[in-house]
Amino acid sequence: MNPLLLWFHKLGSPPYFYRFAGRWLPWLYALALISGCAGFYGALFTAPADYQQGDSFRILYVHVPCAWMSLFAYLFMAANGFVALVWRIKLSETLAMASAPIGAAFTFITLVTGSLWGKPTWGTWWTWDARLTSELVLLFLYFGVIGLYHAIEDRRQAARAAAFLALVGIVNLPIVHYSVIWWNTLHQAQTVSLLGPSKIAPSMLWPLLTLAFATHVYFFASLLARTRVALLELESGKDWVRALLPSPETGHG
Amino acid sequence: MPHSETESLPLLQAQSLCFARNDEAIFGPLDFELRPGDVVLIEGDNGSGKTTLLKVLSGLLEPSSGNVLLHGVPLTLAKLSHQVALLGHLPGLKLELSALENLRFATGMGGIRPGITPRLALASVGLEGYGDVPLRTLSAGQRKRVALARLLLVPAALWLLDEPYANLDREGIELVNRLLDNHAHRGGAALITSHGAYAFTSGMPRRIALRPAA
Amino acid sequence: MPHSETESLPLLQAQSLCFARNDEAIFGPLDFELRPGDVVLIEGDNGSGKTTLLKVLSGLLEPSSGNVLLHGVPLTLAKLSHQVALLGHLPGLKLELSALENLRFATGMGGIRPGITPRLALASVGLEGYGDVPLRTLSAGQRKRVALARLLLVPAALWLLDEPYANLDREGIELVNRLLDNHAHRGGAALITSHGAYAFTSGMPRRIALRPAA
Amino acid sequence: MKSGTTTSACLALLRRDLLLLWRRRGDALNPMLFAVIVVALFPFALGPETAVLARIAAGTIFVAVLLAMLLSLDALFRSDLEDGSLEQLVLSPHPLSLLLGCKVFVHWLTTALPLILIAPLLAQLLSLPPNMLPVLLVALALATPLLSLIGAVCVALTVGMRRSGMLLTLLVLPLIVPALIFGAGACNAAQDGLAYSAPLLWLAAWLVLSLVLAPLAAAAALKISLT
Amino acid sequence: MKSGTTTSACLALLRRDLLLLWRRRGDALNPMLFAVIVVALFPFALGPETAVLARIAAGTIFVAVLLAMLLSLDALFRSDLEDGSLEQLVLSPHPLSLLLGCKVFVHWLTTALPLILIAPLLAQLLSLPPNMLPVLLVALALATPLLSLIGAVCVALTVGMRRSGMLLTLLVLPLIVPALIFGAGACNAAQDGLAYSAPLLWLAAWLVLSLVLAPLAAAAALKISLT
Amino acid sequence: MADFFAMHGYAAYVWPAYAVFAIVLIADALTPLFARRRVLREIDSRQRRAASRKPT
Ligand code: HEM
Ligand SMILES: Nc1ncnc2c1ncn2[C@@H]1O[C@H](COP(=O)(O)OP(=O)(O)OP(=O)(O)O)[C@@H](O)[C@H]1O
Ligand SMILES: Nc1ncnc2c1ncn2[C@@H]1O[C@H](COP(=O)(O)OP(=O)(O)OP(=O)(O)O)[C@@H](O)[C@H]1O
Ligand SMILES: [Mg+2]
Ligand SMILES: [Mg+2]
Repeated sequence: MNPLLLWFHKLGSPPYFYRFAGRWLPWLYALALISGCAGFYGALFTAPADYQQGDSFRILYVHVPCAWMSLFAYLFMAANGFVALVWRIKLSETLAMASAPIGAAFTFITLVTGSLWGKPTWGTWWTWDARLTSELVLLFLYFGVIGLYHAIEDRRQAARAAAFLALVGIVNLPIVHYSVIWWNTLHQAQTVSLLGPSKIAPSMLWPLLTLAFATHVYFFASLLARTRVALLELESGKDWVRALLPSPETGHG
Repeated sequence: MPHSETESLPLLQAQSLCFARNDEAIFGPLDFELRPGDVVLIEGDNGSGKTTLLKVLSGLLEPSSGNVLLHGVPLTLAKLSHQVALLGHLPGLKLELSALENLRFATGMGGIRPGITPRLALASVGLEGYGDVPLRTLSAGQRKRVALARLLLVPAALWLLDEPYANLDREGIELVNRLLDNHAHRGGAALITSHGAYAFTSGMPRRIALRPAA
Repeated sequence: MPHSETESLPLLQAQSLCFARNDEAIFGPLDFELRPGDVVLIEGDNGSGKTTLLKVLSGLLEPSSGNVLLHGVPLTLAKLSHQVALLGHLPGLKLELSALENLRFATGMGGIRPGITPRLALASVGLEGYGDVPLRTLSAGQRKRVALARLLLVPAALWLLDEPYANLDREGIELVNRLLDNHAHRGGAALITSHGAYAFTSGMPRRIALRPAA
Repeated sequence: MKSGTTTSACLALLRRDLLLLWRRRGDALNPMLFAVIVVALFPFALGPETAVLARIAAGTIFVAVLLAMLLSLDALFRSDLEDGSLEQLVLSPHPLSLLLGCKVFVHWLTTALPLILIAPLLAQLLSLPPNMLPVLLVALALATPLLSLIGAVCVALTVGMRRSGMLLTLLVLPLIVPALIFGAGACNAAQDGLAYSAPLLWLAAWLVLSLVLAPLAAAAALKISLT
Repeated sequence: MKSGTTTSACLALLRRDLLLLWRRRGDALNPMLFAVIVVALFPFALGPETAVLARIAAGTIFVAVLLAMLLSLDALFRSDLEDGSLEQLVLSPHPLSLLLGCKVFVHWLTTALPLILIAPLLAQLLSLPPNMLPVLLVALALATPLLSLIGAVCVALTVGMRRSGMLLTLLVLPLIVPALIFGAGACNAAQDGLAYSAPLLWLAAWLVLSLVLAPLAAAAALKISLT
Repeated sequence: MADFFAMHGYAAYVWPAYAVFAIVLIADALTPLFARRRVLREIDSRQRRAASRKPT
């Protein structure tokens, strides 16, 4: 077997992953914190105010990274869900279910910051525009996955059912992303592009990219932390978990 | 009936079968096999995992380790075997329909053995004259008998019966024993559970004892 | 305990009690009485009306003719007696709550006998250590034991138990018999049903046979 | 052998029902979600014009809240019936009407209160004029206990039946239409700048009456339908 | 011993489900009643102005029909689960997706069809302009099977739980919003005198897709949630 | 500095947006910590239950 495959195979074993995640967690949190601070410095102090929107445009630096993350987290969840359903890998189930609440958090931030931005620019907190609506639907989908996961008693069965739902709901992602193209809406069309030229000044762009990086790193940090806990719970009967605990004080044998 | 070829292979094999719920072991590694003509009693106290074992053997629950082989073929979730009749705590009968309507539905779904009709089957479990009233108005024991009539009608080589004696009176218990004998003579096999509190009329030839795995 | 005054009157009297559903007689005219210390077994085949009789005696169903007297007072729909504990097919326990929470609720509703606590009652039905897990995760027999613990806790002079032995293993059956003995010695009375298929450990002193009225 | 006092019985019942709710807290959110969803469907169905939405906002929120409560009513006694607890309640030595009153109170606390709390959000979704929000909230606070109380009587009547969900709706609705007319009427009056206190006072008077009579009626109905 | 053919199994299932429905024909009327009641509440909640009602008529009817179907969805497999029939269905020797397809068909036939049949009455209650009725009916005829199919997948996922009523609503709604937007959108376009065939064609295309995929997905989901 | 906090009149929109971002993510970061403590406590009590049951 090639070494990379072998490593993936090893990573799939809960105790190995638990230790692996434990080693990486502090570094990921630190990296997210540092790049986040740098990004916010740029967002609040170096980026010039927009000539049309004034300082309200600074909401962009929380809105857009979170919006991207809301989609990315769903994609990640669905991909892991697919692996979990097809190959029945316990770790993938756990990863998929751990990404759901984080994704929901980012979706929630997107909706709130979008509303906060909409009031000064469009004059309303909320309209039933296609992008806003599909993002709300995304939040409901996350809630559905989380709710289904918690409503079923057997943890593995619950994970599989919720993963299935996540896969069905993936049709919503293209709608969120392309809604600004397919329907003419109030919402901003695509302005930032990683491949082509962006329609935004570099001094405004770098804090955005830095923050996008920071939120991605944060996502993985939070994911690993949640996965660790979930693995503990799932494998609570196994020896490697017992070995982690201070030996039980009923120690007569 | 073509059970001459199956004589060589065991109908059902359990190979170091374990089941755990959320990582708590319910029953330990079990190894046994059933050949045509075998009737085996699974005994165990309350909570020892009898119901769970039958669900695993029918394919409704997945074992946490070990295998179930039917005619030598591993039982998987995707391909359940259809030679198995499971009679659980829940009989799978519609209370709004009459006994005959329920049985006709069962034969429509699962086919019918030659030489028997729903009405005959009902008579042979002692429910003559109760065929046309809604099941809702029958008592617990009478409903159980309707479920037994279904076993008579629908062809299946392996019977998995969860506490078939519960709710039945003495005569009903004898009826179950008679049905099991006939099934064994026809070349079928059966696995039944009980906690051994009943006054059986005939001793069971083989027993498997379930004990808490912890 | 003030059962000296009740000694003279029978706890429960049935006077030519009949029950019919839609004019179809379920059980015929019954006459019997229970005095403190009596334990009576109601026997009958499947569908003979045992469950129905207990519901009538507790006041949940109205007899079509005849009377039920409790301490000499006729039982009416408007004024149910509260000296009666009924344990039916449905135990009245919440599956989401733990055994202890269920028992604490029962004592909050019905009061508690002196000198016993929910935890003690649970231990004496053999469920030590199961007090804090949700009832949903207990097996059929274990749930039945929780219902028995409730009988121990809540004061009631008359116990009406519908198939108390069902779902229990041998040890559980002995437990029920022990509970009944104690209750009788304390001056209580009990009426229990069964179709007689169990291997009892001790014979019941008195029996009432129900036969189909038709 | 002494049996517990009625107070302790009521407290035990309240505690158990709240505990059960906490155990199933996922389910407890459901009426809220349902109301949000119903309200959110309207912009899809009607198109996003603010003027249209604002015109129907108060009425739609009222209907959504009533429907959400109505659907949760069905569960008021159902689980107690299914596991035999209801039989035990009826056989217990305490006034049944008081015990049922406790159950109704828990129902209101756990379905109506959250609905009232999120009503401002619902109002935002349908662009209700902000100055009308207080009227809407008062109207809801008066109408929802009414629904719980009247609903309990109807549930008690239908409790013996399997699958009575929609029959229940049918029974409750005629009784609750007046509450809707007065409640939503007050909101509409406020929107048109008219006086709105009269319908609210009517609602209040009716609520007081129900508080006294409904538990008694529910107890009687329950005894009828169980035996 | 020969086991029955798949065709005969499907026929047996259809016959049994229809027979059951006939035995419980009171219940079968319930979705219809619910839709009528929701629609009838609106004039009370909004006041009786015809112009307002006509503007919201198509959308409200659409929402009411979807809600009525949604609430009846919960019962699709529930009774089969409770009495153990569902286990027997899964263990039967026939393709599960086909059997589930039959159940979905019965569901549509017995809840959606009556709803479509009384839609003209509902339209009358809300004074929908008569020339819009055909568009509404076609839109309903396309959207309701979609809901039955997609709903079946979600019900199959939630079937293992007790009391999943509103969680189900939460799962189904995001998936059904597009059907609502297109269906009600066609009606609104017709009301404004615009072209309305495009959204209807979208609905039709989506329906065809679901007809093929949904039974398979439902079978897979059911196996996940039963085992 | 006050100028900076005023955001040219957009303070009421900008700062809440940043605050929501911070609060939600901090809450998200804390949940695994609490969950971990709860799970460890549960495992401990389960083991104790098993240990107390075995001798009987
Ligand atoms: C509640 C209201 C809002 C929601 C739910 C929302 C949602 C979203 C989503 C989901 C994205 C990511 C789309 C993708 O990458 O495919 C996005 C991006 C964006 N949003 Fe919003 N938004 C809202 C309000 C606003 C407002 C008011 C503005 C500014 C006037 C705005 C400006 C932007 C910009 C500039 C982008 C980046 C576009 C790009 O380069 O791809 N959003 N929004
Ligand atoms: N849904 C469930 N979730 C968690 N644990 C369960 C569940 N169902 C059963 N158990 C546990 O699994 C064990 C085996 O249960 P099972 O129902 O198989 O026992 P049984 O042998 O059939 O008992 P009985 O004789 O009482 O019917 C029991 O200890 C029970 O506590
Ligand atoms: N809801 C009902 N409607 C009509 N008839 C009923 C109903 N419930 C029971 N019966 C009939 O009443 C008779 C007595 O029923 P009951 O349940 O009391 O019997 P049982 O002695 O408890 O039987 P088992 O031993 O099977 O539990 C039965 O013949 C049954 O057919
Ligand atoms: Mg069992
Ligand atoms: Mg009985």
